[in-house]
Amino acid sequence: MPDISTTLSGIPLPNPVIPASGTFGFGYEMASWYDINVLGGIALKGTTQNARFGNPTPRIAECASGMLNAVGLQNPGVEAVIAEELPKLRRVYSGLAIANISGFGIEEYVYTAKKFDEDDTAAILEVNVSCPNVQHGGMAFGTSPGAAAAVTAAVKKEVKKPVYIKLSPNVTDIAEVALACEEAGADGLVLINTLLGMRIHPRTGKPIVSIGSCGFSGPAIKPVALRMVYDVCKVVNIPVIGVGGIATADDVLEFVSAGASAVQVGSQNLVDPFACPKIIEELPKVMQQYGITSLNSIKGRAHT
Amino acid sequence: MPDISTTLSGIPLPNPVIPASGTFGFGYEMASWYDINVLGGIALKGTTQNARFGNPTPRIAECASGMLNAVGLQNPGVEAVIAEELPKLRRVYSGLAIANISGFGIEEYVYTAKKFDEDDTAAILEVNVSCPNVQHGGMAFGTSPGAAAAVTAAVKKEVKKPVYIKLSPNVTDIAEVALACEEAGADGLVLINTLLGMRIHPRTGKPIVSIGSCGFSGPAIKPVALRMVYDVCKVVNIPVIGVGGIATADDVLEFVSAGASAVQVGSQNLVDPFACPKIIEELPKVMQQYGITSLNSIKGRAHT
Amino acid sequence: MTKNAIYTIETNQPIANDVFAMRLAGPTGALVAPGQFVNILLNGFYLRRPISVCDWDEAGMLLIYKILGKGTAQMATMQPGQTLNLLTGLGNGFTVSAATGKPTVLVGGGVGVPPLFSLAKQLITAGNIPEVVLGFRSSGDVFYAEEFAKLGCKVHLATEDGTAGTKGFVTTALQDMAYDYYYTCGPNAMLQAVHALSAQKGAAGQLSFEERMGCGFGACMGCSCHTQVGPKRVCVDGPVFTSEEVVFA
Amino acid sequence: MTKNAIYTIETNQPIANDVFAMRLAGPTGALVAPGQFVNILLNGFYLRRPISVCDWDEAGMLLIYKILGKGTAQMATMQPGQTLNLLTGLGNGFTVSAATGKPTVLVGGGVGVPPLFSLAKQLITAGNIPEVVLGFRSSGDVFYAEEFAKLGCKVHLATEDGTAGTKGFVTTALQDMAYDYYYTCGPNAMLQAVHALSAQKGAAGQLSFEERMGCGFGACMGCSCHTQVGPKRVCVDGPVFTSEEVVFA
Repeated sequence: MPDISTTLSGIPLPNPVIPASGTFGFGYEMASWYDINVLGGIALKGTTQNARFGNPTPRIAECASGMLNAVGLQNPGVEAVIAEELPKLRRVYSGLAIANISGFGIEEYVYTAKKFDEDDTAAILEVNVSCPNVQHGGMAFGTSPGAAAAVTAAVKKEVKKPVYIKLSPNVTDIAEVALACEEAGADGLVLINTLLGMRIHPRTGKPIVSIGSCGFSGPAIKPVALRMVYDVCKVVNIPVIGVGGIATADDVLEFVSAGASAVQVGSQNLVDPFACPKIIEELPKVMQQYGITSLNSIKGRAHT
Repeated sequence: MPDISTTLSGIPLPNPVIPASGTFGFGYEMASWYDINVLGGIALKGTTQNARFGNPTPRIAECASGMLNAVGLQNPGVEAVIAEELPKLRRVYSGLAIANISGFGIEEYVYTAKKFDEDDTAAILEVNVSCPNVQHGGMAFGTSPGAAAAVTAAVKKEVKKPVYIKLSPNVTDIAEVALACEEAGADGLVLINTLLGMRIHPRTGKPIVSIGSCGFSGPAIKPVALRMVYDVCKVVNIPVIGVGGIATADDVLEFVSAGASAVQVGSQNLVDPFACPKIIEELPKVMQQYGITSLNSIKGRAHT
Repeated sequence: MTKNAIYTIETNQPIANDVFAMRLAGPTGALVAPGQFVNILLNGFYLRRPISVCDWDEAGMLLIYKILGKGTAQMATMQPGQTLNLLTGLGNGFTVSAATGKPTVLVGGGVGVPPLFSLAKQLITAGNIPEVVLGFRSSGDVFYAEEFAKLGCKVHLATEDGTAGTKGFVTTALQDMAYDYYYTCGPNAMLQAVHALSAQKGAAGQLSFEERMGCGFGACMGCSCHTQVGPKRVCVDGPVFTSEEVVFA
Repeated sequence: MTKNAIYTIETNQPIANDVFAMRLAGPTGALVAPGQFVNILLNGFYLRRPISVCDWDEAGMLLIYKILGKGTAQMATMQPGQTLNLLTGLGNGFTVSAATGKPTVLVGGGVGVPPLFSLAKQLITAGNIPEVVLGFRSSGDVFYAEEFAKLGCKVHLATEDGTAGTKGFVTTALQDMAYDYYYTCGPNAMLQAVHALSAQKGAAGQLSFEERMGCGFGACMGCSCHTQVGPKRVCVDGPVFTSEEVVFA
């Protein structure tokens, strides 16, 4: 069978399929659906220094081939995550965990990153400079190359684990932001976070989601994500995790061809809780059908 | 019945539905499907100073709820358009025609705009600073507030007809570009042009469309378009024509609620040649059902 | 334990204005309490549609749903023999035993009525025959009043325009009733009114909430709400919350 | 005159490896020449699928299509009684009269074969019985060789692996044949080879092209090609071009 293994910063993954942050909680609850150890990794729910309820409801709206969300980083705060959530995950899962670190200022990113660095559970720190659903901070760091680089450098200085920066697509030139993060010491990149989108109720004329503009995801945004992964992989030398509308094994092959070392599956988990294991099962079959012997052999082939 | 009329720079439109440039040719061929005088207006095929074949094929790919295109401004050049295409349109159509002016430099924009200004057919000049499918010029003008303003000012100086600038969504802050165009004298704005997207063939690993990244449109991008129209209408005082994934009367109401004075229907024309007349027929019915008496009464209501 | 399976439509009939009853054949082992819901995948729509389960047996389940948008409008056009992909056994459902030995009332408003039906059956099986208060906008919207009566429940009907039963809201009918425990499902404003009135009467109960959901099984935090014991997810921690823990904004 | 209408599937059967014949009932008044095509809307896919018309009569039309992706794979699962939304009467089609009085050959490769069938019938009606050269990859891919023979045409079959007919390409079979006029439809490389070989023989003809299309009716310029007389759109100016006007890249 074709080889679907991959690596991220020297960490071996049995396959490239990772549920994206915010679509899989802290992982352990999904163990009631299937053995989550089949996953390539798990990106944990976005965590901040302090507990957050997030935004008022309605937080969700539907669009053509996608959805809007405005959860707004609901989480119990990093101490509670480490004390209460991660032990539950470790009990049922031994694979790669990726902590997702969100915040509203550089000190907070550093604080939360250090906590995850000191805990044993997560092997990669994913720093989210691209959350569109909070008023201050979040995306502001991801839309400026300088600010993204500053967060990267500050976190890198204080932690030992590999640091991956999760980038915003709501920019004129994502490759410029990616390069700035690489130069600031990022070990890898994750892209794309959600686009900014909106829906308005045609009868009432008011935005459907409480905060108006918010995160837009799903298969609808895949062409944008793939274009950006392609553009970033053209210029950086660090590993890229591709994310944005991935729902099938073919989608995985598109992103790996664009240069991604692994992928994250987001919205599709919400529609089909078995999306990830299905893709993992399909991937080697589809590769065999296409005459592809290993993921590694096709990584970035769209550029040649 | 509810009042679906609107105005653009003092020009009355029987309804707000305008086929978008590049999805309706020069209009007259569609007269074999239905009486195109039912339309609110027609945005003509993008026209450049000189004839262009455009990009090699394949120029088209499909995505979830949308499509990619890389036509690349194929057109016979402004002199041929005015001499050969516009007379054919005038023979079958007496409504509002909007010339779409594309180019690779400020002089070219001005040259082409002056030609359309001198001809009687088009009443509005839509200056496209946002074509993603050509290598130089095009989108480069639309991703910089300064460059967009420079094109606007240069064209405005030389023409009498209202000048609308068609904006690119591939920017960090579209409101900033919109404001720059307004300050430079734009009479109106059209947004959004296509997003930049890509598809890769999962078996061969090569981009499906000849030039790789290219224009992404269709219902998939509607939430992005609506968000941007909302953001722009919040800050400008000139009329905005909303475009991006519009396929139903409900979609029209979403964009008008966000502040649009009229809308353009793009990709949907390619899937359903009757898309525009269907929407025009549906619109007053849907408004009546929702208790909306006139489009004018709900313009921008999402902001209140 | 939640499950994913394919169900075959046996019947799909209108029973009131824009309200349909759909009987589905397929596995129901995942349903363990009245008040749970299913999440339905529809062709051409990205997110599933959550619908509460009205009743079920070993062979299938009954869903009662209202046309509220394009998705449910499409559901209403589906024919017997067509299939649907469901996530089932979602949500906590009502705790039947909590009402044991207490005079009990069920209060339903509009599409909040269906989950109370299997609840009524289970309460009766447990020896507790509840009174039932049903609220609708108008007579054409009324459904299941007779079905509850056939179970042996005393049914109090209220319509906003007075075209059937008492004119007014469920609370109009509820005001003069005596009960120690209640179960209620309906629009948020109704839940809040029932909660307040019952608190005056010293009655405790369980309230089933509606919220726009992303997944329906706890993954996305799309449907979070505040409670006395911190944030909860309507889809997995609810949709049923006790009168002690609910917080109204 | 192009039309938009709903058609009902009468039959949808495999006739070769991944190749299906679908008979549709519905209006065919928009079809005026062999070699025209229809553009089919499929549930869950944004763009239509262009498929050439193999044959038609007053009651309906026959389409032969190959599974080339997810859209055509879905088409292959459709059942008699289901309906399809078609744009029909698209493209210019072949000009039958151009071959009058000339020894004529039809050259088809793979899914380029179907439109030649109604062309053969019309040529025969006009008193011109063409010879037919059909090329496929392998014996399992062959279809319609017998159907052309039944019309009275002499059929030359070529397969790349030699498992049926001559081993080689259509040009292998065509090389030794004498003809003054040709009609051809198939992959671009085949069209180019047939064009070159025929030019050597002094034969003119008509070539039908394939291209990825946006709309199929001339609005989007997605399928433009170069010709001796300037840029043309494959969907409305073609798909059939004369041997004099074609340009190969």
